[in-house]
Amino acid sequence: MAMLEKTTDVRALRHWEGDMEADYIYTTGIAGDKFFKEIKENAKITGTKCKKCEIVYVPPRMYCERCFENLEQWVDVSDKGIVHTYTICNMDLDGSKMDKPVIMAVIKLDGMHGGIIHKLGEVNPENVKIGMRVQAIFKNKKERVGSILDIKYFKPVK
Amino acid sequence: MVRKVAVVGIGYTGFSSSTPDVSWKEIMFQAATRAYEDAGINPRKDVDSFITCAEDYWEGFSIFDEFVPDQLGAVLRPTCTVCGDGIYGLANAYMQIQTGLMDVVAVEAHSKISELLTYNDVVAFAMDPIYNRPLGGHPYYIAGLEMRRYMEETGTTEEQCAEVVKKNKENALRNPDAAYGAKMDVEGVLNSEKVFAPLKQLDISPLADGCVVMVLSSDDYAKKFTSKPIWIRGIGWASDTPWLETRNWGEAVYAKLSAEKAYKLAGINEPKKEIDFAEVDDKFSYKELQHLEALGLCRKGEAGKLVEEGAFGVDGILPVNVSGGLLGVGNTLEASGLQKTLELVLQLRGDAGKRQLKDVKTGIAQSWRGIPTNSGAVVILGTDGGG
Amino acid sequence: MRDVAVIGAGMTMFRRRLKETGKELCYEAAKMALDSAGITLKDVDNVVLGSAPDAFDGIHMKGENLSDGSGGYRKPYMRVFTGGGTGVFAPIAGWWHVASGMADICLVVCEEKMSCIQPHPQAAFAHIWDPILDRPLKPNLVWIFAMEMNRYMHVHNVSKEDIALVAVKNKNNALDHPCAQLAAKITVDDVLNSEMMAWPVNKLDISPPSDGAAALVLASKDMASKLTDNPVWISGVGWSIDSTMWTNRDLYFPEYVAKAAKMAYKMARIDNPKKDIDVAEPYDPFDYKELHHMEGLLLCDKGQAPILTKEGVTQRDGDLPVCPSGGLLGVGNPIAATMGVKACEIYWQLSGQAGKRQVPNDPRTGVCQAWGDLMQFGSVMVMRK
Amino acid sequence: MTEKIKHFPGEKLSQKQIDEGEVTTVKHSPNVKYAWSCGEAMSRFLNEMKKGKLIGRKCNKCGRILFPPRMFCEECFRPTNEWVYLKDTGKIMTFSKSYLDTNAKRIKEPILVGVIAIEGASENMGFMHYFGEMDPDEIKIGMRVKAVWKDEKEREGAVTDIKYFRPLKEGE
Repeated sequence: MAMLEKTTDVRALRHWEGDMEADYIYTTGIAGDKFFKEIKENAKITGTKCKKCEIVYVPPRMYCERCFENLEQWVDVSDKGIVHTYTICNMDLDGSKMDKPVIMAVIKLDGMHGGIIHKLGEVNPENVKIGMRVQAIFKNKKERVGSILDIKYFKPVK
Repeated sequence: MVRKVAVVGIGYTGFSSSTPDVSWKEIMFQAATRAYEDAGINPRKDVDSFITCAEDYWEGFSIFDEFVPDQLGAVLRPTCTVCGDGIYGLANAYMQIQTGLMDVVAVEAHSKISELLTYNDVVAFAMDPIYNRPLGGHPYYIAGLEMRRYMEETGTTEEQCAEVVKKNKENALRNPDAAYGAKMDVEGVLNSEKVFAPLKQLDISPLADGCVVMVLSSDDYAKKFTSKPIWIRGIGWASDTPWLETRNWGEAVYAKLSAEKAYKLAGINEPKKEIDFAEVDDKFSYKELQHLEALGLCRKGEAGKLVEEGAFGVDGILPVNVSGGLLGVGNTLEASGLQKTLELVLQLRGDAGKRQLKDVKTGIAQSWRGIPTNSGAVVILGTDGGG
Repeated sequence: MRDVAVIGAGMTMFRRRLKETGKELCYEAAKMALDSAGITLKDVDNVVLGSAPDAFDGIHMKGENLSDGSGGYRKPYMRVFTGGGTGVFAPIAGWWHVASGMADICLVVCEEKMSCIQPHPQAAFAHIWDPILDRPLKPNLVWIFAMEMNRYMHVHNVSKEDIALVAVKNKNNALDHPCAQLAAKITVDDVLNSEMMAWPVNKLDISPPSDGAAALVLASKDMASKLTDNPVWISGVGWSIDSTMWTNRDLYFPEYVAKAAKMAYKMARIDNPKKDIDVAEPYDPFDYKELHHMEGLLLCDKGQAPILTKEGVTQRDGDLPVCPSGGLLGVGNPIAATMGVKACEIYWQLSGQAGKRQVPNDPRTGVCQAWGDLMQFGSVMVMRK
Repeated sequence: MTEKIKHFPGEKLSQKQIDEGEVTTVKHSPNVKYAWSCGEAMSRFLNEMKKGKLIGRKCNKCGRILFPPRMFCEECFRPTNEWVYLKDTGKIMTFSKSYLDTNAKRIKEPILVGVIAIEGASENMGFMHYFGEMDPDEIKIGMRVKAVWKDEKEREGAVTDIKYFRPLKEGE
């Protein structure tokens, strides 16, 4: 279509392989660096508060996305909260079936606005419910590096 | 002064699961040739500005903009790339024409996604690198999270979502350009692999290649080009927070906001009454329902029941995704909004063949930029210019 | 067509590495621009983002990720991308948002975080080339500049010394820019004796990769008259792209810049740019590029830019000050965010806010330009007091 | 600067601060792979390279012979008409002597690289390639050069089927 000549021999059609790969290092930023250091040192989840909008952001932000105030008030947030929504993942990144389902969830920690994204653990998929109370399980201090993965997962509160 | 803007030319390739016979340049050349032919114009003389909608990683180039002009007739002309879906491209064309600086603008969007071998990884690469991406996994879990919350807040059922799949895939059987038309039953969807429960394999629109080019012009020029200008009555676009942590999981706020803008521009106060048919984003089955509610085409929580009752079928009160939607045509990523707009133009011109709707005057197309975004756009087209 | 004014601007430091995330950089520049315009985010109707390859920041669809930092929360938010041309193209897109009547106030934010890609942004530049024709030859980005510079030198018989004067001037000008990354007092010999990268390009001919962000506030005439008594008007915009096939073009002259410039001058009703332009900020990622672009902007005849430079005409106190900001060579080159030393600088110069960098000729009309893709894209904006 | 601006934000970091973990960071190396369809024009181009030939494509409207070939003429915006075999000789349009490799690593012996306008195609119709069998000081714009091909068995249908271009000898 639109061209005056097209091959009818499929063997003549070529493709060319390549990639767009590179290595990346992301700084966690002004707010993120403080957040992760608090997790790493003290296993404590912190947020920043916009007094004007009455919102506590977790992870903390250096600015309020709604009103653009600079956020300087840091608050401690509970490591417990409720499941706002969840999904049971049976497919892995490469499209293959997972050996064991992974449960991803949005967890609304007490005192925060919205909810953070993390995995649920120590629970069977069929027992997970929206509204269920869960709690963060941290890695041991010497294993913590200052990352969202310093939290292993969230498990149901007994 | 508000100028009236019309779609005066459309060109497109079909949509298919792969296109090994043409390069990305050649597929664009094909669609562009048809669009200019349809408008009856020579792009080297008659088009004032060219807009492509693309994202680098879909294409495999650090700066895709480089590889655009030649095959569109845009060499040494005002040309740019918009990092957005095709409706964003239409919005820029609309604004350029409104300034009076441009009279005729061509908008292009395509998908050559069959050439990306690691689609899942690239979608994951769009996630926040600090808080979300390290958790790993297939990024479509976000749709699973959203579907469950949407069902929770609205009472929508998995069966109702499956009805969307059945409707759209069957609609696609009447669209010769669709890649994934099929006879379906609801049980088939429900029994498909529970990939991100409650989201199942068949709730997900499969990827497709294809290209759409549209020529837009101001009203004084529109009369020159074609006997059937289809008017842009309203257009809008919006982004909600990009943070998964603060988004509203039950509601498509970006669609609501963009529709509000578009309705205002179109002078539409009662969309339910004034819109005859809709092409809304259905990258996932539940998204069609969530989007219909956000567009004000039904009340929140009502869409599931309505689809079950057949209200959104070809013969229903509001035909939705008659083209087959992305579930039936295929997900063409940045081209998906133009694919939907294309269906509006075909229907409003009366050129939709077997799937032609009767007596349609006003249609709405809506796009969402996909996982993990919280952005989208809306365009309203009509046979009458309106305001 | 509605009149569009610039009423505020902001920028961050340009540095090889900044601690802020991309979003945070956007926020800092945007907040500064809003503060300088005396408005808040609530007053903004639309947001336009300019950012160059996703491959720098390492985020696919990075425009989406950056939207909250740019002030796009629950607003119409649009990203445009024309390679290195983005830094002047984003404000052009902002212009059409306001000129069309779609927005009364449009915030334009440009960002680049090039330090994310390791070990060097070169890894991203490796993928700007045609995958079939060019990439198998394992090219380095500097090659195309070297080839273009060589062609320019060859056709006009320009010496490396003449070109080095641009680097000397701009790095010196940058001493007065508080955000500058590579400001220095250097000599022509320093440039010529700096490390040979790809002949004819030496290290000091090149601007450094940087992190940074910049922002502008654009307003309709009605809004501008309410908000400021010192607006600067966008009186002409132009952009143009040449063929992808860069190996089919004679690289000695940037035709695409000339096309864009003619479009902008026509709109601004400028018949004689050589006379009518008081201050210019052409894109200077390499020193010869300033000369190349002065010619493309029709500020002098072909081949004449090196002569004007030698005569001191382009110095800050010369008849035609060029890159009084210090340019990319002196302040830094965070690709799209170079809006800070192009469009923002012309705004500051024309509104008399450029402080130590203020050109003394009481400028009334200025032009800024950026350039991008495979030596292919030109964006030009003319501004008036 | 403006009276309202007192402070320019931006917190400078060194590579050392990152490497030594003074600030927290996240690392990622994405898996991003493609197989681009070459399409009609580039498939033929590559298949001819494998045979040791350069091929162009002619537009009968403007009369130009385009190289590298394409199925459409970007000037006339119409399909091109016919295939035309070209010579494997050409003229250097511009060049560089690069002391940087593809990753910006420093190298001692410069890579000689440039644009060669191919003979048999229209003016300026060139592509990028390496130069060889010449002294770095010898290379000049306007110099005529000839392709040095890989052995037929080694050719795979790629631009690198030409090893480099060498100076055209007198009488050649």
